[in-house]
Amino acid sequence: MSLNPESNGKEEVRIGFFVCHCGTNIAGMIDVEEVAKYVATLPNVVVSKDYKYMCSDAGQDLIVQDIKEHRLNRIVVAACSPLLHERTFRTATMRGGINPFFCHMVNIREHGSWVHSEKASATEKAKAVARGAIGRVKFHKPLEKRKEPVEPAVMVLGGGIAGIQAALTVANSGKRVYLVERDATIGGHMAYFDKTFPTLDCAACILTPKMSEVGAHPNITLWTYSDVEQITGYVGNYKVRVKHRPRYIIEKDCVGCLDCIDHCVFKNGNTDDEFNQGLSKRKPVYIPFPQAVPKIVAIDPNACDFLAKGKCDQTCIPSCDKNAIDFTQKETFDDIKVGAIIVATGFKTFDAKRKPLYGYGKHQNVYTALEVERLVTSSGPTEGHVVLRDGRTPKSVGIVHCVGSRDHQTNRWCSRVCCMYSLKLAHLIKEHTNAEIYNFYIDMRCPGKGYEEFYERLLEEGNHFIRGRVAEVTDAAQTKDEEGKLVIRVEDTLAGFARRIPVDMVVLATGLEPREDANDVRRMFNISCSTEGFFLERHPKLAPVSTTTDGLFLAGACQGPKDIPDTVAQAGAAAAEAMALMDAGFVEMEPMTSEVDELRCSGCKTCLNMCPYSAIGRDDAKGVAVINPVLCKGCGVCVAACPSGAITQNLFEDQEIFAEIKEILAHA
Amino acid sequence: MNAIQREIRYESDRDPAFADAIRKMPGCEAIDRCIQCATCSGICPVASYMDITPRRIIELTRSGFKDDVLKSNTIWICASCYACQVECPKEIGISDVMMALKTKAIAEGTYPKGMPIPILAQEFHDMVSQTGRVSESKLVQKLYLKTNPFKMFGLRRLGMKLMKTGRMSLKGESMKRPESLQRMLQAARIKK
Amino acid sequence: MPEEFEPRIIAFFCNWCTYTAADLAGVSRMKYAPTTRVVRVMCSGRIDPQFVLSAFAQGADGVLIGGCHPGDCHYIEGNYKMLRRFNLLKRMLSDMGIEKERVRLEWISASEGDRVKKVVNEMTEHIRALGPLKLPEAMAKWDVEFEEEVKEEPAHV
Amino acid sequence: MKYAYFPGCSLKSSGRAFEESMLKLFAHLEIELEELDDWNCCGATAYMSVDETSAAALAARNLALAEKMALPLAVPCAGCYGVLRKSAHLQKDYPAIQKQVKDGLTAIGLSYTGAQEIKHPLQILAQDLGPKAMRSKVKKPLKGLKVACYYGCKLVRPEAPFDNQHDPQTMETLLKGVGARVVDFPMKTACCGGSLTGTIPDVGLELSWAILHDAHRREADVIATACPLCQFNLECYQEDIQEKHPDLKPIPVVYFTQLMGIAMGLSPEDMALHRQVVPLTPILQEKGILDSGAAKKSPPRQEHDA
Repeated sequence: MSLNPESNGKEEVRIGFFVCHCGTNIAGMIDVEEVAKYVATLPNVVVSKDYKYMCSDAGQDLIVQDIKEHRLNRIVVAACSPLLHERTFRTATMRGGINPFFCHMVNIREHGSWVHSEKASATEKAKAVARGAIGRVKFHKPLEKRKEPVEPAVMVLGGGIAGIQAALTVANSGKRVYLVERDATIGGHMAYFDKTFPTLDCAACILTPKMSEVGAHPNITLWTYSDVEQITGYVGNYKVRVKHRPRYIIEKDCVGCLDCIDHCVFKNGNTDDEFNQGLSKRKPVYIPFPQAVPKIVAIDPNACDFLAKGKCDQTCIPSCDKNAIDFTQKETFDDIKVGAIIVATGFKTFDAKRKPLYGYGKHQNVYTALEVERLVTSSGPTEGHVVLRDGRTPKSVGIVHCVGSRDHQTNRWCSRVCCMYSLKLAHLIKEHTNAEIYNFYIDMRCPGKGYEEFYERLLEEGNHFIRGRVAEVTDAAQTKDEEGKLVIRVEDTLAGFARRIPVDMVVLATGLEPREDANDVRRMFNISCSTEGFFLERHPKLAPVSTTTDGLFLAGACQGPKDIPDTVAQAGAAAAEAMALMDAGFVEMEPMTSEVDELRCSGCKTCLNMCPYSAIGRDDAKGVAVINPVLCKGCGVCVAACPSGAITQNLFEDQEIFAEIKEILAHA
Repeated sequence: MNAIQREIRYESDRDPAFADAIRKMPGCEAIDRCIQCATCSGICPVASYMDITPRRIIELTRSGFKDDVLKSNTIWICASCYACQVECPKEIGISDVMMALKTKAIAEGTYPKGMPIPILAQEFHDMVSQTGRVSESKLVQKLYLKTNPFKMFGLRRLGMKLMKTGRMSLKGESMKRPESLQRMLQAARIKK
Repeated sequence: MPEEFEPRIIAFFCNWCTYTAADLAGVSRMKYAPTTRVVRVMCSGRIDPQFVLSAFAQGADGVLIGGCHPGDCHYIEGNYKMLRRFNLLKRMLSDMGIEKERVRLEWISASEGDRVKKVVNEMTEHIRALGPLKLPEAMAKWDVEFEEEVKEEPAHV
Repeated sequence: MKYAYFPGCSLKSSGRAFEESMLKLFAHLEIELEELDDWNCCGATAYMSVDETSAAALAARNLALAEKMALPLAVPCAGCYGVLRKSAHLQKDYPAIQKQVKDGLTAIGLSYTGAQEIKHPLQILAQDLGPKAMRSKVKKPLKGLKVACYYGCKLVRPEAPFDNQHDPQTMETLLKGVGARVVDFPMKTACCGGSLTGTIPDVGLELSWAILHDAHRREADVIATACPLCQFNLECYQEDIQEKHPDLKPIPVVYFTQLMGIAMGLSPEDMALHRQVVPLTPILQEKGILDSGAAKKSPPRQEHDA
């Protein structure tokens, strides 16, 4: 492996150099003609020219013709970031008839013209990095992108509306879908709602048909009460181990007749019903809500006396004529192979107790918005009657916006949906109780289709809208008509004075935030998160549903607060991206993997534990290390660790990088 | 009937130097982050007695409407209880801004006529700079002599109670060596 | 005023985090000193200490290494390997008389464009204060001295 | 357990009951307090509103004196507690102010490194000493006495160094430890009026009324405080408040140290109950905590001690 480029294979190195104006983006701050003229003087450079738009068809054709005309065997393009157009120029190089990896890009826009303010030094820097590339490209070798088959199956994590929509879209294209949901049923947060804004469609009417479609769909394997235990592999070939938590019910036998619930030893509920936000109780054997999919009961190990304390008459067992109850069930696992994964794990609402001055958890009549969703819905604990915990119907209700949001002490971001759902709740409460409704807001954010009209409708219904963030909800009454009420202290900024408004009921419009285990999920799937903790998309505009990990897509509020219309649209997009991957049938793997040169390898095993993907094994017969190209992800950590320099990483070989450094620093 | 007057402000009425001066005072750096949400006015125990609410004071200050701010009684009614600063969702040092405005008003003598608090502050400052201690009764006497002597008469009921319970001493309090305090204060003063 | 010394800094940026952050700084039109020349690697763990030595030997005045925050590495733990090598390298460089401030390791995530600007500007100032390293010239001088030494003593047989 | 002690001006005049009861209580609990030699007034908010840098130096002198004694500094008056902490913050966060304070202190041979610990008696009793040590000393548990614990602003704002900012419980824990019953009191950190009560009564008295009114609504027998200014504003103006709020019934306002002392069997005189404008003794007798004849004729009102 001599350093002399000429002897690298027989043919002499002939380089074509193209520097792009990019309109004025580059030419505005870098003298591109000067760079082209300078590079022409460098050894092995046969063609050196500048062009207005290298990434245009005309620009690419320039490369193709010059390769043919001047028998070029190396191409260097100085333009924008390789992360943007490396693929474009490699394709053009291939069309010219030479191996695409003989093309190398130099970033003189994002790292050059856009970030410098002085033409001379920017041009000097452009020349240096161009010179580096010229030095480097001599050592490039022909490489082939490895094609890997894509498993025609998708795993969707999370069974909320995002997961449901993505699963259905993919399943309808004939592909296999594994929908993994942590709770006992799919439906997510949307299942709690009575109506949805702005059209006041009943949430159940638009959600339950989709849920039953998922339940019945031949292509969807639905696993509820399940989590992802472990994931290995890479795009097109993910191996996922799914853990099924014991339901103590034999799923295939249970028909959802619910007799076991009636015969449970507990005559009425003995533990908080999470679905009803704790407003009512449920038994240890339960079904979250009547339209649950799958319509299978589950036994809560903490609430069931037999499971928790080991002694109970177990009156439930004989009541089930399908004898589907099985207390001996243990955790089971399933190992599946999928080509793509869609993460749709959703969000958590802000814990209102973190704003003590609003008195949630202290004053009985302070509710969170989710609790009120359960109060207004007819299938809720109060059959839709909005009543306080002491049975009274409220005559005045205060809805507090931005609870936990737009606040440096809790969540800095606006949660985007609270203004709209507060309007919806105001309408529903008014409809059920005809009470005086007050909404306290900082900015009324109603940007969607039909949103502003919905706000207008609420105004015309005679609800009070007070612009001012509520400072405190207190029961320290100061006048007769404040006794027995919750007093809201606020400055009505539009009217220009402070107000004390006594109400019977306070509703806190809590914002959206990442789930507690977002960090664990993030680390398991190797995706990064933004500063707030939501999962980070590859690019907010150019790739909003994909992540930096190929084959892994995002949908719904796990990527950031959003309402149902945006969530469904994003779920469709994620499904489309996954299907594109599977329809292509194969995926091209970047060739930057590493190889061991057996002659140099001393078998010292330093590299073995370097590899996080255990792609390096040891051939005991020859006493040398061996790298499995399928598992190698091309990070190059082992290359730098090898004491005898026996490992090389394609496209990032030591000699290429040494040459690049040497040329960058070489004087003109 | 309120007199009909035209109320419009021109950019020339703004004094950006005033706004910048306040921004440089300790704790007042973040006033530009304010979204006028009014949590400060809502939580303030005395906002309802102020002619300009704390929220509007922040807006007027950062825009540089110096006269409106320094003529208002807001900064004097503010009792520095820090409730607004603690609750502000944008973590703006609102109490520090009120304190900075007090300092500016006292320094420039631009406070509403008859407002006792700046006079109390000055008297307090002078007494402590001299003796190193505060003698409550002497301070109250000095304040009322400067503001309205007749009201002193109203204090006799309170004075009697304090005398009866031994909580009123007419003796002037002082440090043993106040001159050491004065030397320190002199050395700490900004070298002009 | 003597013509101001423009430091030349070789910046090894990892493809997934710091290189992307530098792109973001570009897209956001942030301005910073034109002193860095970026060499892209797939992971900061790929950076062989010899690259840093070679950069100094060829005339670089400073070397900046950018990687993902611990726990965020696209290849799970490449940055930890870099941290280990970096600590050893830093001690070795100072033993060889190269000031500590001339080589710097920064964790910069894909969304931290402003940190790229801050770090580059800061490092440029530090190195401008230290002045040029001029290792190639020094080496040339040492070669000459070595030649003379050898000439004076007859080779021991 | 030994502390340097910074009384502050109020504790030498209108707030004397706080100093007297605290000194006796701490002695009874074998906590040693050594008053700073020739301390100076902390400046309160008044001095700061005239000149912030000198105010920082003023307070820093006391911190420097305490640092010389190498003892944590006990600061009972909440007002002084807030000002001393603010001076420490200003010096830490603003180098310009730190430099000037340093110049000032060096001119009189003092120095302040920023390490000085500033502690309130509530913190000392609840955290340093701890409830167990006091449980054995309770002689007359305050059975049946319903107390509203009032903290005011400076102990919890701008930050709460030793307790929850919105719902502090230190005083409740201490008083429950000596047998009292505490009422839920959401206005425990509301502003008492501060310097407004003496200067703009129309505003100050309303704030005090709101607190007294809510204490009655919660059926409290007595309000316990930990700051001389709060005690003064809440207790001494009740008659003036009644002019605008005739329905306001008088309610004694005491220092928590007085209640704890009584519970540990210390005499009403030691606990300076004779300093009350609204007497507490009758309520204690009615609850059987003090036997009826106990409170002798109140001792002569010495003008003030040395």
